Amino acid sequence: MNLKTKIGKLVLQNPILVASGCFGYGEEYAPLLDLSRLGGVVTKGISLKPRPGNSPPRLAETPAGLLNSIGLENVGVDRFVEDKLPFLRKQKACVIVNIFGESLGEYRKLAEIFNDIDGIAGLEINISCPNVERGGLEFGLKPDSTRKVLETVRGKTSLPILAKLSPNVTDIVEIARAAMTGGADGLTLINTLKGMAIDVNTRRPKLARVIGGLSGPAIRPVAVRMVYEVARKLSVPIIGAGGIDSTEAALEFFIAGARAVQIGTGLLIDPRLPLTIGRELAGYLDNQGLKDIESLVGNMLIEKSKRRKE
Amino acid sequence: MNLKTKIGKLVLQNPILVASGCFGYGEEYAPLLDLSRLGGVVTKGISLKPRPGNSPPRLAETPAGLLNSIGLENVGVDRFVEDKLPFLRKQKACVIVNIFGESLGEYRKLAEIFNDIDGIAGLEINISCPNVERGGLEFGLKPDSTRKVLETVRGKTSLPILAKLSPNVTDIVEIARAAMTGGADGLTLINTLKGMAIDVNTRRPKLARVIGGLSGPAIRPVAVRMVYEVARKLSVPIIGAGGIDSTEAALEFFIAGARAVQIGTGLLIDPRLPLTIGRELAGYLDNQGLKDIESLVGNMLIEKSKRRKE
Amino acid sequence: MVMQLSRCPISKNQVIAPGYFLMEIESPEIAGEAEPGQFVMIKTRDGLEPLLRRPLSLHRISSTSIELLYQVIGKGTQSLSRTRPGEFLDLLGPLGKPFPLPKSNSGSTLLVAGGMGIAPILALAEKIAKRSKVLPAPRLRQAGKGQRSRAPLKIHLLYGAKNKANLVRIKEFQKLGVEVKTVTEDGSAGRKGLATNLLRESLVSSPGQISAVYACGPRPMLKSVARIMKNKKIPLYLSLEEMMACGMGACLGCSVRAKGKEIHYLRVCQDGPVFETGEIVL
Amino acid sequence: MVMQLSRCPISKNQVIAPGYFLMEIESPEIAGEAEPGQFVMIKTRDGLEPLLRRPLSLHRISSTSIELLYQVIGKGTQSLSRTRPGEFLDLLGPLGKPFPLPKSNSGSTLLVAGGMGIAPILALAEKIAKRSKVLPAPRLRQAGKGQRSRAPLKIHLLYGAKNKANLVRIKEFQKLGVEVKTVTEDGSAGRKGLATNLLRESLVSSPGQISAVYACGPRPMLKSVARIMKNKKIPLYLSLEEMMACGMGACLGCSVRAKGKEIHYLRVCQDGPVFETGEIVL
Ligand SMILES: Cc1cc2nc3c(=O)[nH]c(=O)nc-3n(C[C@H](O)[C@H](O)[C@H](O)COP(=O)(O)OP(=O)(O)OC[C@H]3O[C@@H](n4cnc5c(N)ncnc54)[C@H](O)[C@@H]3O)c2cc1C
Ligand SMILES: Cc1cc2nc3c(=O)[nH]c(=O)nc-3n(C[C@H](O)[C@H](O)[C@H](O)COP(=O)(O)OP(=O)(O)OC[C@H]3O[C@@H](n4cnc5c(N)ncnc54)[C@H](O)[C@@H]3O)c2cc1C
Ligand SMILES: Cc1cc2nc3c(=O)[nH]c(=O)nc-3n(C[C@H](O)[C@H](O)[C@H](O)COP(=O)(O)O)c2cc1C
Ligand SMILES: Cc1cc2nc3c(=O)[nH]c(=O)nc-3n(C[C@H](O)[C@H](O)[C@H](O)COP(=O)(O)O)c2cc1C
Ligand code: FES
Ligand code: FES
Repeated sequence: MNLKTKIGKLVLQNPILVASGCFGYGEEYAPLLDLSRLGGVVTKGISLKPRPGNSPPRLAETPAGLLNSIGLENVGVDRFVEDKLPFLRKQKACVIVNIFGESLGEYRKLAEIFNDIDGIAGLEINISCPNVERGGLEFGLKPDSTRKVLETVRGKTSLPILAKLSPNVTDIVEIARAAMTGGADGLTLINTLKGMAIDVNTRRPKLARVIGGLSGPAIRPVAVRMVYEVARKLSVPIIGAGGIDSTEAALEFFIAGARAVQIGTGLLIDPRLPLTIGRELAGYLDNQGLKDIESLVGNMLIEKSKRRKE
Repeated sequence: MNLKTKIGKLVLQNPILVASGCFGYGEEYAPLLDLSRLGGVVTKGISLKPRPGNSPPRLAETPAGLLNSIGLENVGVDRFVEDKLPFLRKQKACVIVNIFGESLGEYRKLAEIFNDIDGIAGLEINISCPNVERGGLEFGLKPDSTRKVLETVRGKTSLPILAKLSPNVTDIVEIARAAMTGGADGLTLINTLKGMAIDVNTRRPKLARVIGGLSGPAIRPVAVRMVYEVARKLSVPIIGAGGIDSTEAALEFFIAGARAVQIGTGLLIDPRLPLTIGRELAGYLDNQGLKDIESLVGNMLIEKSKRRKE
Repeated sequence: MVMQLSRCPISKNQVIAPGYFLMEIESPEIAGEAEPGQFVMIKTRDGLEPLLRRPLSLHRISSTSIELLYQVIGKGTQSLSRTRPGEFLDLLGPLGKPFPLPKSNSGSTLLVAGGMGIAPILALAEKIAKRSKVLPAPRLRQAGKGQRSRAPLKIHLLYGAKNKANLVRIKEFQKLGVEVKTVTEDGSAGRKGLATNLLRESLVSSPGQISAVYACGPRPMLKSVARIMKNKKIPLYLSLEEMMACGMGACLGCSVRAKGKEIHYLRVCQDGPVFETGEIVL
Repeated sequence: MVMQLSRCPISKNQVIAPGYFLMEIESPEIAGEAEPGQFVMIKTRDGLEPLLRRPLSLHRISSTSIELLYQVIGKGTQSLSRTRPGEFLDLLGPLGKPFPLPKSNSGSTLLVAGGMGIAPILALAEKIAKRSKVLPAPRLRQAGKGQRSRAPLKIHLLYGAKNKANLVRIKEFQKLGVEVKTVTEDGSAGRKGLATNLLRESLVSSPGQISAVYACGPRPMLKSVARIMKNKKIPLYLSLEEMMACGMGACLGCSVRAKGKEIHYLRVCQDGPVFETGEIVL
C-alpha cells in the first residue's frame, strides 16, 4: 500500500509524524525506532537563543490527559544546527524544524538561518505554545498577528512552512485562513489546550507555572473537530494532532480531513506507536477498499438530512 | 460545618449544585436523592417554545469524556411552569432556571415570565450551548453580545442572574467582564467544549449532528484554568463546573476560586455524587483547618518566586 | 416501580458461548421490583474506562437475583467479563418500561429475537409461561370440556443469529414449553436466513390466533419486523437500543423519533425500551 | 547501555509489608544491561488509567530477571499490585545513569535511605559487596600481611522510615554483611528519628575513611544529607525522583535545576536519577 502524502509542496513517504516536543531531537528514540521510517520528525521548538525552560514540576497527569509546562527549553539554533541536526540527517529522517520566536524579528532570523541549511524538509511555525511569557501563543490568538508571522517567515524561506495553531481560540477557521493568507503551505492542528490542575492535599498547583498545556486522548474530540471545521471551510492541507493513541484515533483525523498526523503524548507512552499505526493504517485502507491515503482524507459519510442541521 | 455560600445575592445552603441538562426537571432523580439537600437544582435549559432537540444519536463516549448534542430539547416555558416547577417546589429544591433564547427578544420574554413566578431562586443565562443553530453559543462568543444578553435579562428581572459561559473562546476573562458589566450576579464556568468523534468502521460521525459538546473529567483542567483566570483577574462570584467526578475534583474548583460547583456528567454516572461530595467536603475543611467554604475559595498556595513566572 | 442504586454481589459469571457471558447478581431489591423488558445500568469498572454505565437487559428474574446475558463488545463488557463471583458491581435499576403481556391467554405469542436480542426475551417467555399456567385459558368454542383440554397459550421463539455458536439458551426456552425455531446467517445451524424469514412463515402457518408479537434485535431487524406486521392488527412490541448516559430519563440522550408529523422524540430509557410499533419511527 | 521496550512476564508479586510489594519480572534483556541506580518505566495497565508509564527503580538485578520494590500510592501502583505471576507487563528500560561505585575498595561506604528510598539501595549494596569480594582491598599501612587481614570495604545502611512496618528488606542487607542501623519517625522500631540523625552520628563514629555516601529518599531528606555532607570532601551521590513522562530524555518534563548562576536544568531521567551533589540545586 502506498502511504505517500503531500502537504502543499512537502512530500512525505507516509503520513505518520512525531510531534514537536515529544521526540527531543531524535537521539533518545533512535535506539527504539528507525527514524527513516517515520513520515517526518518534528523537532523540539527551536529558538534563536538557548532557553532554559520553566521551573519544575513541569508535568501533571489529568484524566486521559497530560499537562506540561516545559516552556520551550531548547539548545538554541546554533547548537541545534551544529550538534543535533547532523544526527537527524545521518538517520535519514525527514526533518521538520519547529521554530519559535518572541518577536517577528526572531521568526525572521530563524527562517533565514534555516533557509540556508541543507537536510531540512520544512519548517513548522509555532505560534501556539501556552508555556512562555512572550511570543508563542500571543501571536496565534489573533488572525492579524498570525498572518504577520507567516508573512515574515515566508519572506525569508523557500522551504515548505506549516503553521502550528492553537486550539485556545474562538474561531479556528479565521486563524487558519490568516495563516494560509500569510503564506503557509499547510497547517498543524492542534497544539495544547490551556489547562491546570491542583493538588488538593497541599493546595498547590501541580505545575510550578500553574497553567500549562493539555495534551493526550482527553483533547482528541476538540482536535478532530478543529480539523473538520477547517477542512470543510478551507481547502488547505492539514496535519492533525491531539490525543492520537491508536490507529483508530489516527483514522479519525484522516476522515475528518487531515492528510497526515503527528503523535505527541502517545509516543511518550508507547515509543513504537508511529510504526504500529503506519502498519495498521495500510490494513485499514485495504479493508475499506480504499486505494491510498488521499481517498481517505475527508471521506466521512454523513446523511444529507442530518448534515443540513449542523 | 457550615457550608453556606453566596453568589452575589443568591444564598445557597451548600455549594454543591446539579448542572443544567443532567438532572432533567428533577423528577427522575428524586427517588434517589433528596432534592432539598442540594445546594441548588439547575434545570434543563428552558426556551420560550418547546424544542424537539436534535436527531439521534446524541451521545458518544470519548476518553474520559462525553459528547452530547441534545440540542436543548425542552418542554418550553409554559409547560415547565405548569407541569415541572410545582414538583421542584414541593421537593423544596432551590431552583435555578436555565434559560435559552434564539434572540434578545426571547431572553427578555423569558426573564419577564420568570420574574413574576414564585419559588425560583435565580436564573442561569445560557449563552454557551454549542448544540443549536441559532442563538446559544453565538451570543457567548463575543463580549458585546454577551453584555447585551445580560443587560436585557437584567432589565426585566430582580432575580439573581448567573451567566453561563462557554469555554470555546480565546479570552474567557474578557467575556466574563462583559457578562458582569451587563449585570450578572455571578458566572457559571464552564459549558461544554466543542468536539466530535468518528466511528472509523462506518466512517460516520458518532453524533448525527457531527459536532457536539464535550463534558466530563477530560475537560476539567480547562475548566479549572478558566475559573482560576477569571477569579484572579476579576473579583466576581463563580460557580465552577466541568468534569467533577469526585470530592478532589470539586475541591480543585474551590481552590481555583469558585464559590460553588455544579455536577453534570458525574451525576449521570453516580446519581448520589452531589451528596457524597457535600459530606466529604466538610471533612476536608476540618482536616485543612479551614472554618468554612469562604476560607477555601481561591486559597491556593503558590511560591512567590514561581508566581512571577506565570 | 422503585429503582435502586446499590452495590450488589456477583454470584455467577460464566462463558456460555465464545464471547457470551451469563452473569447472576444477587439483589432482592432489584429482583423484587423487576419486570421483563426492563434493564439495569452497570458501572462495569470504577474509574474512567469506560466512563458511563452500560445498559443490560434483565435476562431472567428470580426472587432474590437477576441474570444478565451479555456479549463482549468493547471496554465495558470486557471488564464485566473479568469480574468474579464475590466481587460487587454498582447497579442502577430496574429501569424502563416492561413488556406488556399478551392480552389474551390463548392462541400464539411470537417472540422474535436477533442476536443478543435474545437477552430480554427469556425473562418475557418465563413470565408469559408462568401466567398461562396460573390463569385458565379462555373457554374454547366447544364449551363443557375439562380444563386440561383447553388450548393454552402457545409461545413460539423465532430466533436468528450469525452462526451456530451464537444461538444460546435454547434449552431454557424449551424447558418452558416454548417452540423454538432457529436460523443462522451462515447456515451453520438450522436453516440459513434471518429471524424475519421465520416470522413471515409463522404468520402463514400459525394455527390459532396470534395474540402478540415481541421483537428484540438489531435496528434493521426491527424495521423489517415492523414492515411485515404492518396492518396486521396484531399488537407488536419492539425493544430498542440506543446509546445511553443516565438511563433514567434525565439527560435526553437516548432519543428515538416519535410517530407524528411534528418532530418529537421519546426517550428509549424511560419511555421505552419497549415500544408499541405505532409509537415510534424506526 | 541499550534500553529495551518489551512485554515481560511477571514471576512474583507479593506483599512484603502493608502496602509494600516485591515484584520479580523475567527479562534477561533488561537484566543483562541493568546497573544499580537505573530504573524502568512500566505501563501498569493497558488503556488510559493511568495514562503515563510509572518509573520504578531496579531493586535487585539477577542474570535473567529484575526485582522491583514498590509502595501502593495511587492508580498506577494499585494496578501493579493486582497483577499476577504469569501476566505480562510492558517495560521500558533500563533507563538513567547508574550509581558510580566507590573509588576506593576500603574504608566505609554509607548508604542513606529514607522510606521507599530503600528500593535502589539494595541493588547498589549487592554490587558493592560483590566487587569488594572480587577486588582485593588496597594495602594497609602495615604492609606484608596476608590478604585475609586486609580491612575490606565496610557497607553501612542508615535507614529511616515512618514506622516499624515500613522498615523492609533488612535481612537482605544483613546477608550481604552490611551493617544496618534503623530509625523510625514514630519510634516503633529502633530509635525515634530520621535517617539523617544516623548519618550525623556515623560521620563522627565511623572508624576508617568514608569512601562515598549514597542517598535515596524524599527531597527534604536529600537536602538535609547534602547540607550535612557539605565541604566534607566525600563523594555524595543522590538519587532523585521527579514526575516523568517519557523517562528517556525526550520530553524535558523531569527537570532539576543544575548548579550554576545561569538557570539551566538537567533531566532526572537521563542525566540522573543519580547525581553528584555538586551538579544540582535541590
Ligand atoms: C436498553 C438496552 C439493553 C441492552 N441489553 C443488552 C443485553 O442484555 N446484552 C448485551 O449483550 N447487550 C445489551 N445491550 C447493548 C449493550 O449495552 C452494549 O453492547 C454495551 O453497552 C457495549 O459496551 P462496551 O463498553 O462493551 O462496548 P463499546 O465499545 O463502548 O460500545 C460498543 C457499542 O455499544 C453501544 N453502547 C456503548 N455504550 C452504551 C451505552 N451507555 N448505552 C447504550 N449503548 C451503548 C454503542 O452502540 C457502541 O458503539 C443493551 C443496550 C440497551 C440500550
Ligand atoms: C526514577 C524513579 C524511581 C522510582 N522508584 C521507585 C521505587 O523503586 N519504588 C516505589 O515505590 N516508587 C518509586 N518511585 C516513585 C513512583 O514512581 C511513584 O510512587 C508512582 O509513580 C506513583 O504512581 P501512582 O499511579 O501509584 O500514584 P499517583 O497517585 O498517580 O501519583 C502519586 C504521586 O507519585 C508521583 N508520580 C506519579 N506519576 C509519576 C511519574 N510518571 N513519574 C514520577 N513520579 C510520578 C507524583 O509525585 C504523584 O503526585 C520512583 C520514581 C522515580 C522518578
Ligand atoms: C511534553 C510536551 C512538549 C511539547 N513541546 C512542544 C514544542 O516545543 N513545540 C510545539 O509546537 N508543540 C509542543 N508540544 C505540543 C505537541 O507537539 C502536540 O501539538 C500536542 O501535545 C497535542 O498532541 P498530543 O495529544 O498527541 O500530545 C508539546 C507537547 C508535550 C506533551
Ligand atoms: C447531556 C447534557 C446536557 C446538557 N444540557 C445543558 C443545557 O440544557 N443547558 C446548559 O446550560 N448546559 C447544559 N449542559 C452542560 C452542563 O450543564 C455542564 O456545563 C457541562 O456538561 C460541564 O460539566 P460536566 O463536565 O460536569 O458535565 C449539558 C451537558 C450534558 C452532558
Ligand atoms: S439515557 Fe439519559 S434520558 Fe435516556
Ligand atoms: S521524563 Fe521525559 S525527559 Fe525525563
